Amino acid sequence: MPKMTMVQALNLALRQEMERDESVVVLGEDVGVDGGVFRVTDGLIQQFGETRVVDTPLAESGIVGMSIGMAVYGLKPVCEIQFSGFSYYTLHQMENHAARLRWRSQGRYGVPLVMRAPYGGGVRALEHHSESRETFWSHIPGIKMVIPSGPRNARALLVSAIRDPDPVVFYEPKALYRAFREEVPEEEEAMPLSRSLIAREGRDLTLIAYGAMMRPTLEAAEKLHSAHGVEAEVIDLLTLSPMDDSLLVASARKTGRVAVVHEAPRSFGPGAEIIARLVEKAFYHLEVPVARVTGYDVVIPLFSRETHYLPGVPRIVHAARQLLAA
Amino acid sequence: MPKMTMVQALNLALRQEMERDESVVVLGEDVGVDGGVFRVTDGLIQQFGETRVVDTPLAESGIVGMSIGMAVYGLKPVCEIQFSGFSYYTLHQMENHAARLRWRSQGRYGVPLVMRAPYGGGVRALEHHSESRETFWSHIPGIKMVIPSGPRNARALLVSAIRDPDPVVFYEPKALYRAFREEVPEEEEAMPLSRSLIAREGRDLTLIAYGAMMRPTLEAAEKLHSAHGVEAEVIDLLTLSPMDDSLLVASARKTGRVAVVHEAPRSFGPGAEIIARLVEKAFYHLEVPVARVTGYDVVIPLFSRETHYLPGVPRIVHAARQLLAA
Amino acid sequence: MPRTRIELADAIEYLSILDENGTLDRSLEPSIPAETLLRLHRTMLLARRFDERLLSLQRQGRIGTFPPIAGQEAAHLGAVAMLRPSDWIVPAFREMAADIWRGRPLESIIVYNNGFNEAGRIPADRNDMPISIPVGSQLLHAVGIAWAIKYRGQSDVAMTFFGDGATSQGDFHEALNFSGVFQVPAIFVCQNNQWAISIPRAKQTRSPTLAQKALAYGIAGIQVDGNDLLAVYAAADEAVQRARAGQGATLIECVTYRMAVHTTADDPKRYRTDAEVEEWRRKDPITRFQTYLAAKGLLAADAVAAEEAAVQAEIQAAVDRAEEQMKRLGDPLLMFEHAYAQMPAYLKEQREEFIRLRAETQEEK
Amino acid sequence: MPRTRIELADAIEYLSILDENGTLDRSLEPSIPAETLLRLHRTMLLARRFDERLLSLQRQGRIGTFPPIAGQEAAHLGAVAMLRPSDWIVPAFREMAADIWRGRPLESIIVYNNGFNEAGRIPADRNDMPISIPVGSQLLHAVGIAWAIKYRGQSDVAMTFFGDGATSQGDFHEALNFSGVFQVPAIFVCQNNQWAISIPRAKQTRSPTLAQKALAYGIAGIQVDGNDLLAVYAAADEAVQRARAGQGATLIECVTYRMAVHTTADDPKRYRTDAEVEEWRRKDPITRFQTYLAAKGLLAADAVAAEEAAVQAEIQAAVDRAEEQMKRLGDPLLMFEHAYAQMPAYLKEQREEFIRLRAETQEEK
Ligand SMILES: Cc1ncc(C[n+]2csc(CCOP(=O)(O)OP(=O)(O)O)c2C)c(N)n1
Ligand SMILES: Cc1ncc(C[n+]2csc(CCOP(=O)(O)OP(=O)(O)O)c2C)c(N)n1
Ligand SMILES: [Mg+2]
Ligand SMILES: [Mg+2]
Repeated sequence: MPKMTMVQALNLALRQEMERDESVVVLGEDVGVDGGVFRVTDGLIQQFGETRVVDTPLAESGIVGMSIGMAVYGLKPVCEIQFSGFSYYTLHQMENHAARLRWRSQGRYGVPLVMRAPYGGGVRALEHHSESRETFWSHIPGIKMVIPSGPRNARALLVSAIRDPDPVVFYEPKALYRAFREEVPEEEEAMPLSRSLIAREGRDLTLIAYGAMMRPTLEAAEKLHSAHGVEAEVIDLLTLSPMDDSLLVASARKTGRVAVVHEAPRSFGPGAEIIARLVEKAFYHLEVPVARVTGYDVVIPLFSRETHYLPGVPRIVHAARQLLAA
Repeated sequence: MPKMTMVQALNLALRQEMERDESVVVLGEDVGVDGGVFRVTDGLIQQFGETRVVDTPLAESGIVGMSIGMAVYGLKPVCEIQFSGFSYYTLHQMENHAARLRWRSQGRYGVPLVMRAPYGGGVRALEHHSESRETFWSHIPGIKMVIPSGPRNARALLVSAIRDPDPVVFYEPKALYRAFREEVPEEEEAMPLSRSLIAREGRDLTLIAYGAMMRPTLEAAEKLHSAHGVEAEVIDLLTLSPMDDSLLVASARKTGRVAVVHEAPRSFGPGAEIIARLVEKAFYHLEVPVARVTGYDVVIPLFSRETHYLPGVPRIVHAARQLLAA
Repeated sequence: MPRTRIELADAIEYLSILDENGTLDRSLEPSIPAETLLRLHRTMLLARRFDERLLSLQRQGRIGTFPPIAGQEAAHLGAVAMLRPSDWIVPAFREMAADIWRGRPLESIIVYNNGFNEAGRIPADRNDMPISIPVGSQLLHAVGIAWAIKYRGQSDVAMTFFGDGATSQGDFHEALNFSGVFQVPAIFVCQNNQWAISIPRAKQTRSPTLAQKALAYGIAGIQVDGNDLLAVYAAADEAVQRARAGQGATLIECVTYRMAVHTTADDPKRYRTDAEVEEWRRKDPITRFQTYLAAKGLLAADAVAAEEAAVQAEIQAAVDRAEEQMKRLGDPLLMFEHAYAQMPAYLKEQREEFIRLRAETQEEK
Repeated sequence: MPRTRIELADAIEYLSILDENGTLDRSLEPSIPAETLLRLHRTMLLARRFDERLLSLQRQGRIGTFPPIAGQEAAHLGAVAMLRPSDWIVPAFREMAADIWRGRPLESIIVYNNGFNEAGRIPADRNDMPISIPVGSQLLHAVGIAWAIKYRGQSDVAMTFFGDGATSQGDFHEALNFSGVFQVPAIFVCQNNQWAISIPRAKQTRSPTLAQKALAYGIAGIQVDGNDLLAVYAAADEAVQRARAGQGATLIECVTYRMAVHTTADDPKRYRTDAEVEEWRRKDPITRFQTYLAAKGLLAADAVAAEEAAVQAEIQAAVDRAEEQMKRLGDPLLMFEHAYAQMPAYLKEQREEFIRLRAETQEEK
């Protein structure tokens, strides 16, 4: 199997889905001739032409609103919002239309669009280029919110997102775009949405994370093992909404000690929902309060300070040890 | 003291603040000549003229974006979004600018705007006129999210919101606009933001709610008392963010049994954050899992079914009794 | 060329064919078969009377809030009259005559206005979108549909409707701009009814016409007398032909008037005078069209009364059918349907919780 | 009037004063004091050389990503040159020469580009907004500021900048429309540099000019040669006078060119030819202005070299000062500041948590 970066793996998913199904079209700012500012759509316009790989004017609500129309007609638009920090312009179209047209038309019109956007910090970028606001989309009934954590699952999840009959927000951890390579099969591979994964088994405590935070979380788990002899179970959420809480609950019941890790601001963030689910379904198994290792309730600082904002291995290890000490 | 509806009380707050401070200006769709579709701004244009009560073109992002400029200059714009279901158009301006200009300019420019919007169900309205999406705003660092629950606190909180140096989203429970009257003092009255209130004292369990849900929650508490001899403590959140969790925590520590009531969809809703706070700060006092009595994770149905969607007295009483039985 | 005037490629025109006195400009009269003319008349009349009936049902508390269309029948019906069934309509919420023309049963409109989601169902044989309440947002859907039509090599068009107020919305701009850049078969029909709730046209934008906004996008623009069904028809027909020929989008401003309330929650006395309404009443699109039909010998003096009676009977039958239908509606479990193509596990749990709670709270009572 | 052409109230003009060969149209030459002309030259030169220096600092990894301005100096500097200190500037992110003109120290630009929030501070004596990255959104702030200026009865103006790409954004539309309706003293300066990253001007919108978009809003619009400082100055001066006189807003399209990368993360070879860049290089705003100054006898042949040397010295001193300053920056606790006017309780707790964790994780190591 070839080793690929996440950018290459996403590109593979797009290319193969476009080959398989001519109703798949790609659109967004700079996705065509430029191949996307991160090169995720590189080469697609050469292969599929500008009728299927569409450079749009600079208008995010327009991109999503137009994608809704395309999807209603029967196409499968995969639109790119250049950075998730500009995706808020699309909230109206997503919440008031994409999420509801199936419901409003009582089943007649689905909206099988995918809205891709790079999210998160860690790449020394400008303001608005490092945010993590997946909560906005996760809270909307009718939307699916997916965040991969590595090249292989990014590819397999994007394939499923494209095939999904409902609107999917697909946030790509830009810090992982080129951070490492993984073997990714050339042949078709899809992974079901709304399923979480056990990324590492363990019995002493549970660490729940997703996206770019999977790496420090797994590293922290290794460190907990090597330095402290602790076996952390690590769960990769993959889909935030509709959330599959079965693994989270099972793991919490097993370990009784849980920390949630995300770079989004803490208050009203994904960690809160995870805690609520655990309280609802595993309360009597929890030995200690679930910990939140998260971004702070401030705007992520400009890049000279962003590592202080982002949860890193030391904070995760520390939280885990406190859970065990309690 | 005169008895007023919430609409009258809000109108009083606006009128008095405009009298007190000529930097307060009101703007939005139909707020002038029409006095607002719910008449909250009724009579203001007659008293203050159209330079201070501004009918705008139909453009929500425009209304908020312009308000940001006004606020930066030193005015105190109070803008109205006609229904909260159309406020998503403003998310970009709110998150990327209103919430950040103080930070971006390192203290030079605050954005003391208030974005008022009626929210919530219960008035047999059209689609998009019954939503409860306060989570969006509550998750944004730099924004304050306030929801009153009665005429008197609506007035006193709006006064504080207008005087506040930071951007405030002020969601008005439209189901309560004319539902009942309360004594509201003619003389100035303000209530601090970021403070919750004990609306009813009790020792057996804690019910946490806000906005339109305060009424069924208090009614449920009465019923629990009269029919079952149970003393429920009821907390009115008033400000969702930045959240004052001290009362919640104290009450949970006292009763050990807590239910959160909101009409927003359950997943990633305000209840999740409240549960997370209680787990962080009152975990060892919780006897049973915190219950969520909320809207379901669907679009609120058109009005013939909305009462089935909205939490009502029976569901709250039932949840409370289950908490006590557990 | 130091300081020179830039010549604009496109001209904006105003079109009127049948004026408010019923005078016809024969050189511009579109050729519409007699049968179609009569069906158009019948539909306008039906829509007008049904609108009135809905208003009285609302006042009696038998339906919820709704937006009347009176005065605007020609402005939207004239635009869809030449469309094929396979063409797409992307409405706002004030196009009832077009909706009826396209096949919407009257009872479905009543049931919808009574807050039952069932009546939002779009049947498989209609390529129309459900009504769209967020002002301005639906224009982009039309652009996407038109893009897809072109992509699939079809000759259909996507026609979308909106009001004067909608032209202020950012999505309006993005939609028209995209339509120009992508040269899609989209037709933007603005029902400029002079008011956006209480905001008069002049306060909505400072451009003297709405049609000239087309100049910002390099697409065709035309202003028409929106109470003149023939002018609306002619302008739309031209736009449809342009679109089918791959020559891009058109913005049509129909100058018309909302004769009734904005919605039943509105009180127009707060913002406009009776005199203004009276003035526009004289430009009524229906009476004007009747004059035309009469002059053409298509509508005898007593035919109007017969039509009125037939229309009223049709409405009464629909009201009866609606009330019959609604007896069988209301199962709350419907609210869990159509959120996703397949109900996710967590929603299934909530649905079960709902069923359980309903039973248990019943018991408690 | 059956089918008539609508006469547009406003005309859109094109303005050029000093053409690319340095030929001057004396009849249009604005009267700018010699001293100001020289300061403008100095600022353009400084901005150009500083831009080059930033690029090399970035390539050395000494600062982060930034958007170079080379080629666009006249297009934005010319527009602010006649403003008073009390006027407001609402920039996008490619107006560095204007920023310097208004008093921004060079070292602050370096420090900002090195990811330190401190350098975003706006001093109390400047009425300018910080740079705004979300394309198109800042125009509305200018409208709000202009509204407030008018409300307060001041004669100041609010001038905002944006690119050709920004004209597609819904907020552009809403801002221009509001400015027309409210007749505020706002000036919208579009630096049409032909590209929005890889999207050429022709794919951004189908309207032949951007200036004509003013017709959609009933405001004045003009297209100018954006590499001609005199033309930009004259057009802006006219707009400023119009605004101060209470006659409303103006859209100015400055036709210019981005000669360098979009940002340092961009590779223009993917989407444009060297030949195109070369062609525009011949229209360089600085050399053209130098020809003009020389012809006026204001800039002797050897004066340019002296200016170049002075500018480089100034830049070096700023780089040194920046590196000195940065040694004292970086305290992570700053991230908790300026979220609100007063730090809320919960944020204080998080700040304490941060301090505690920092200490404890240090220990653990
Ligand atoms: C985005 C949005 N903002 C506000 C509203 C509330 N609202 C409903 S209709 C309307 C006025 C619409 O005016 P216009 O576009 O002229 O259409 P008309 O009602 O005259 O047909 C307003 C403000 C809405 N539905 N959507
Ligand atoms: C709302 C938004 N969408 C996307 C981006 C990413 N982006 C930054 S600059 C740019 C192109 C801007 O083009 P233009 O307005 O012509 O300005 P220029 O860069 O040419 O100065 C894009 C797409 C952004 N910053 N903001
Ligand atoms: Mg209207
Ligand atoms: Mg540009």
